[in-house]
Amino acid sequence: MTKLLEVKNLTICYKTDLGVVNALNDVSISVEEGKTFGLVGETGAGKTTLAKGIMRLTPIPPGDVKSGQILYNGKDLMKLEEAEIRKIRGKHISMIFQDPMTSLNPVMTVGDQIAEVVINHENISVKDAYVKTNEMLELVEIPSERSSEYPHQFSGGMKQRVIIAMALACNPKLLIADEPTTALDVTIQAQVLEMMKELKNKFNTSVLLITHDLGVVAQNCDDVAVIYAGEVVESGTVRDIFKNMKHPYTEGLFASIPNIAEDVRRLKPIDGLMPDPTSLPKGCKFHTRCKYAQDVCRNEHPKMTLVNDRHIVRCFIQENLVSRRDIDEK
Amino acid sequence: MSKYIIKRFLMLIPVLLGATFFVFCIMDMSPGDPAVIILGPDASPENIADLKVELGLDKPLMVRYFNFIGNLIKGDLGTSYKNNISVMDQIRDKLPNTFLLALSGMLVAVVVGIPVGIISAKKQYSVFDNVTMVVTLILAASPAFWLGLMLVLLFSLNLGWFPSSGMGSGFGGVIKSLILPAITVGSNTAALVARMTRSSMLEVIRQDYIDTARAKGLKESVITYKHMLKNALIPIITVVGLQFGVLLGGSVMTETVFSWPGVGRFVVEAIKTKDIPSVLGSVVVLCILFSFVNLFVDILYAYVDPRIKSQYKAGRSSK
Amino acid sequence: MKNKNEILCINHLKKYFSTPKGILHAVDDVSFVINSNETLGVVGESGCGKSTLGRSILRLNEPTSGEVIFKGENILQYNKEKMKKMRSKMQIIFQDPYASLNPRMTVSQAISAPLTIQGVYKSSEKEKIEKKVSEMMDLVGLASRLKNTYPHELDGGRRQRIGVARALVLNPEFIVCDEPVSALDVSIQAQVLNLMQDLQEQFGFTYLFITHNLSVVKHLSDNIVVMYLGQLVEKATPSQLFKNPLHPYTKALLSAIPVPDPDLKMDRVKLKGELKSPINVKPGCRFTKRCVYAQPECENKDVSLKEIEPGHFVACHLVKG
Amino acid sequence: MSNITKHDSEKSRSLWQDVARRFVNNKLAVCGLIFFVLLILISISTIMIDIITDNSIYNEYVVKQNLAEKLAKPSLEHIFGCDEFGRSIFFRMVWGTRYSLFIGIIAIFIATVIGGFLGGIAGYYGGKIDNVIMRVMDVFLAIPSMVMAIALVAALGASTFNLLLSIAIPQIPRFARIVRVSVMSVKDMEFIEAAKAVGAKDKLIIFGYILPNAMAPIIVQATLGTANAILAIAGLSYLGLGVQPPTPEWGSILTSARMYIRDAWHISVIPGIGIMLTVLSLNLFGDGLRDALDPKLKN
Repeated sequence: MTKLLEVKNLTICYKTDLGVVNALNDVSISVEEGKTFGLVGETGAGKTTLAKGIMRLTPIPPGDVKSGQILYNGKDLMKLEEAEIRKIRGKHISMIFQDPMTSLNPVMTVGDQIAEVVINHENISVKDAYVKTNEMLELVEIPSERSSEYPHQFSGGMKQRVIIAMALACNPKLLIADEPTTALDVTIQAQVLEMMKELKNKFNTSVLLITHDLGVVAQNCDDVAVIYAGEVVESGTVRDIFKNMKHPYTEGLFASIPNIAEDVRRLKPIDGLMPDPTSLPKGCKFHTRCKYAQDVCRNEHPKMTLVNDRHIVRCFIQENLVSRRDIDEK
Repeated sequence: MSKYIIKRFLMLIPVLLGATFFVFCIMDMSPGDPAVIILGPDASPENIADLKVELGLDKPLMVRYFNFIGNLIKGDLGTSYKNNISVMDQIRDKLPNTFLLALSGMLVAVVVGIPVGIISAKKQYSVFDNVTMVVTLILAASPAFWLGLMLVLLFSLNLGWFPSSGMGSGFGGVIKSLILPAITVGSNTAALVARMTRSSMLEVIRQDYIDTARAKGLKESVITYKHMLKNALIPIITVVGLQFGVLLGGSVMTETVFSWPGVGRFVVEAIKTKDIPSVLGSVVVLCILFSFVNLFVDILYAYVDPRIKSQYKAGRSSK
Repeated sequence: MKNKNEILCINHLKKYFSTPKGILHAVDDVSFVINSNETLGVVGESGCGKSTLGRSILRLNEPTSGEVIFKGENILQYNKEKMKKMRSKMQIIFQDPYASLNPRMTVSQAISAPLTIQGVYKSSEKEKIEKKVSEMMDLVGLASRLKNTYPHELDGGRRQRIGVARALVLNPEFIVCDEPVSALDVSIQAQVLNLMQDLQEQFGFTYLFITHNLSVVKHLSDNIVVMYLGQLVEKATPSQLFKNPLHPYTKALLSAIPVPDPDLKMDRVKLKGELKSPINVKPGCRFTKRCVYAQPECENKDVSLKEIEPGHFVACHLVKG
Repeated sequence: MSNITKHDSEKSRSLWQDVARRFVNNKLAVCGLIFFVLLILISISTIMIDIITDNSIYNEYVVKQNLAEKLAKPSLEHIFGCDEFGRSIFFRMVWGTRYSLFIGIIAIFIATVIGGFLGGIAGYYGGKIDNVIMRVMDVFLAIPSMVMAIALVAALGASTFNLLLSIAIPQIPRFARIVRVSVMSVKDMEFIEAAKAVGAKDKLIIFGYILPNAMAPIIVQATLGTANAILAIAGLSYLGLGVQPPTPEWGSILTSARMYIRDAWHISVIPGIGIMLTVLSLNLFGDGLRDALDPKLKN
């Protein structure tokens, strides 16, 4: 398998009035060609920062990209000039944002907005660009006559489909979808996800799917990374994470969601709250909420440890420095 | 679209009726008997009574108001108490000058204010931005007529570039004499428009669709003009429309400073001589002018913002 | 059904709003019964009228018609004075933990406001109020040192605990929970759900639990009603509903849930078109336009709930009992 | 998110305390406030002086003509120079402070109370009442405020009290609009419903819940409105339609400035700077308040 995108040791922080927010700390992930990579985490974990960081859309200031590499087909995007990265955006890597209601320009017709990206990247006439636009609209099951309508004339699900059409119009290699269905109702979510899956297979696009919904990950992704407080705590194939989870945070996430398939009378939530990103705890970032935490967790920072050749975990339990036994037996 | 315009136009009628009625009532409250003012203090009571009947002053307020409106529609605003000249004729001479002044002031405000606001927003916290913000604060805080005095002091008296008063003749003469008054009238609004444009742009810059545009790989200049500006202009159009009323008010004072032959100076003179028909006529005409400018702005607004247009298509009124 | 202790009975409740486009049938002829100490889950997608239903029951929106019978009395006929007294028995927990708290009130003020408004204590009885507030904060798991903080200083989970404490301070019997955990992250969501379950066990509350989240509703409810465009389309116990959904809409809804298990793939029941709002509705089943099984009779004949098996009701022409 | 753990150990701050803290951090706004307070102190002290000295200082220095010093340039003796009647502009400006300031403040206070009441009713009850009130306000808004002020002065006659009215009345619909929008944005929030759900009465909801939360934009508009009112007062006085001579209002000092602009530039320049600084200080104060009240608006 060839790696299409490799993010290596990306660290991004934001300077705010309340202090420096360490949004991403030394994050490494890799997306393989033709695969869907899921990134799971809760609010404030750094998911959107990562998505924007890959596109080099981090607002600077207040953002500050401290270090890291973003290798796309082996080429480091961090080293590109602004003009060169613009050729990548929309053409090689596209992005879908969370809220379809606000992601489209309200004063431009949807057709113009799709055609714009085609004209920008493809060397074709304006007329052909609109032909392509109509094709794309039909592809996401929106009648092409509606291309001269404005975003407010579409429902939420249709808007997200317009955005998908726009993102795929130049046949990109990688699609970054940042919570693409969070703002949608469950039936609409299913439609949109299904459509994304079909188009992904049709165009052989790789997808980086960012979400907080474990169900969406299970049904759509090949590989998964779990992110907590700006750090990847566990990553592997979807089976590794869902069937053989190792990190206490991942376990906590699963225990927190009511299971639709079996009856659990009581949930087992993770204690406490996400740490303040302006003053992250020393040691393992999760130790404040972890029932297995020992002194070593409070003082040392765990390394990424291999479980198998794909599955890696950042936890001292895996490093055999902390034992689960004493707690579970109590 | 034409349906929208007609509807807006029809909605204007009750507003104008209300506004003119209010102004008519105010004027009616003014002390002093018009008949006495016209005939002088020595006139005999019979003459005064006769004139009252002739002027229709013996009738109740509502009757007089509807007579006034009826005459207004026919283009008759009565005659001045002072010189017996038709008020309409006098206003007809002067209104174009006031309109020209207010419009030029608006032009100054828009042509200077919007680009300055855009640059300030794009280069937030730069030297340009900081200087602009200080200058606009000072301009917005200065009384327009005083700014006029300062311009006269500097450009007419010290540098001798422009005439200090009156209206020149011929195209070049008019333009030359228009420059200082236009800057005077427009300066406050220019400052306001610049600040509004800046904050509106900064608001738009934060929107998700700008991220979308960036993610498409568009050039920054395309993003600024195609995506940001059109959205940022929507709130500014409303402000500019409302400011036209301020400009008309400001013209009154500026005309006095520069002896500009407009309605403003006319109305101030009329007030001082208690020439009620002239005051009433001028105020009513200014209100009508303002309302029509706002109507135009409303239409422009619908043109720029597709949400308003389709709201209307759905058969709803917008406000 | 009657042998259980029925606490709330809704009969033909309607709530219409007039909008510029026409009459919006937000809640249209809804009837159900809730037993004491049970939870009725209300599920549906945005715009189905589930929030309006909750608010209409509490008369926060005055219903257009129908009956809300609480412990044998129709509270819609209560006058202001009687209704005010009744309000201490029926409370609500809101969705948005940010908008549902007055930003100018401290935690203890927010929790004690219902006490003084209802006249349980006079505002001069500071000590009693303080004691009650401490008790409540303890109950919902808020540290007492937070008593003088303002909502903007707290996170969503804690704010929602304040919302719970405020609803419980008057010792109500029936509580409308309007998407109380939708705005929270999953780990916090589980904490609040557990809290609500514990409190129900401890005090015997009756919940009307409104949500769009099917797994949450399955987890908590004794009975579930599914709403579509202002009407109930199915009513069942969780196991009936999830094992044997009868209404095509329920089937579509259930099959759309992404299951957090890579080995379980659902066959999705597809829907046609998009959700419309129930404005100027025509007779017939409201789901017809989106239903893949729709028959001619669906278009013009109104449907009502009918019992297919004990406790399992459905409003569909195609399901024969 | 970020403020969760932080404040637990600290003493809790109310929203108003937060506002004050943010305001104090804004240097320009604080300068504006200080200047404005200074002007109020000047006004009050000159009024006190007049009462104590039975107007003798006023008569001697402010209104008494001294044609020997006619149009005198600024000097050590008369730091702002003299006007066409030889009166010290410095004294006239110091004594004139009260007119601009208090007429402006009182006019805006009247407009805020009346406009606030109408807008509040329209916003809270909505429906027909709202429609009627706002249509009437639309009628008033169709008259440019300066034009309306001029018409009012023309009809009522030029005096200080009439000036006050003619500044206040055109502002009423503006305040009504702002209060209405503000009340509407608060009244549908869930915490209002929560109060209704425990049986709170309308009175408590309006005064205890809605008003405190709807205050922010009203306070800001009142501050900025006062600045505009001061400009309008100066303008009307300049036209001779406001405060009448020999009362030393700033705008009226400028009335004669145009005539003597060739010989005595100081008459034009100095009072104008006074007006400008006053309005500037109020604008800075108002902008600072807005940013402090709603940090989201701050760019």
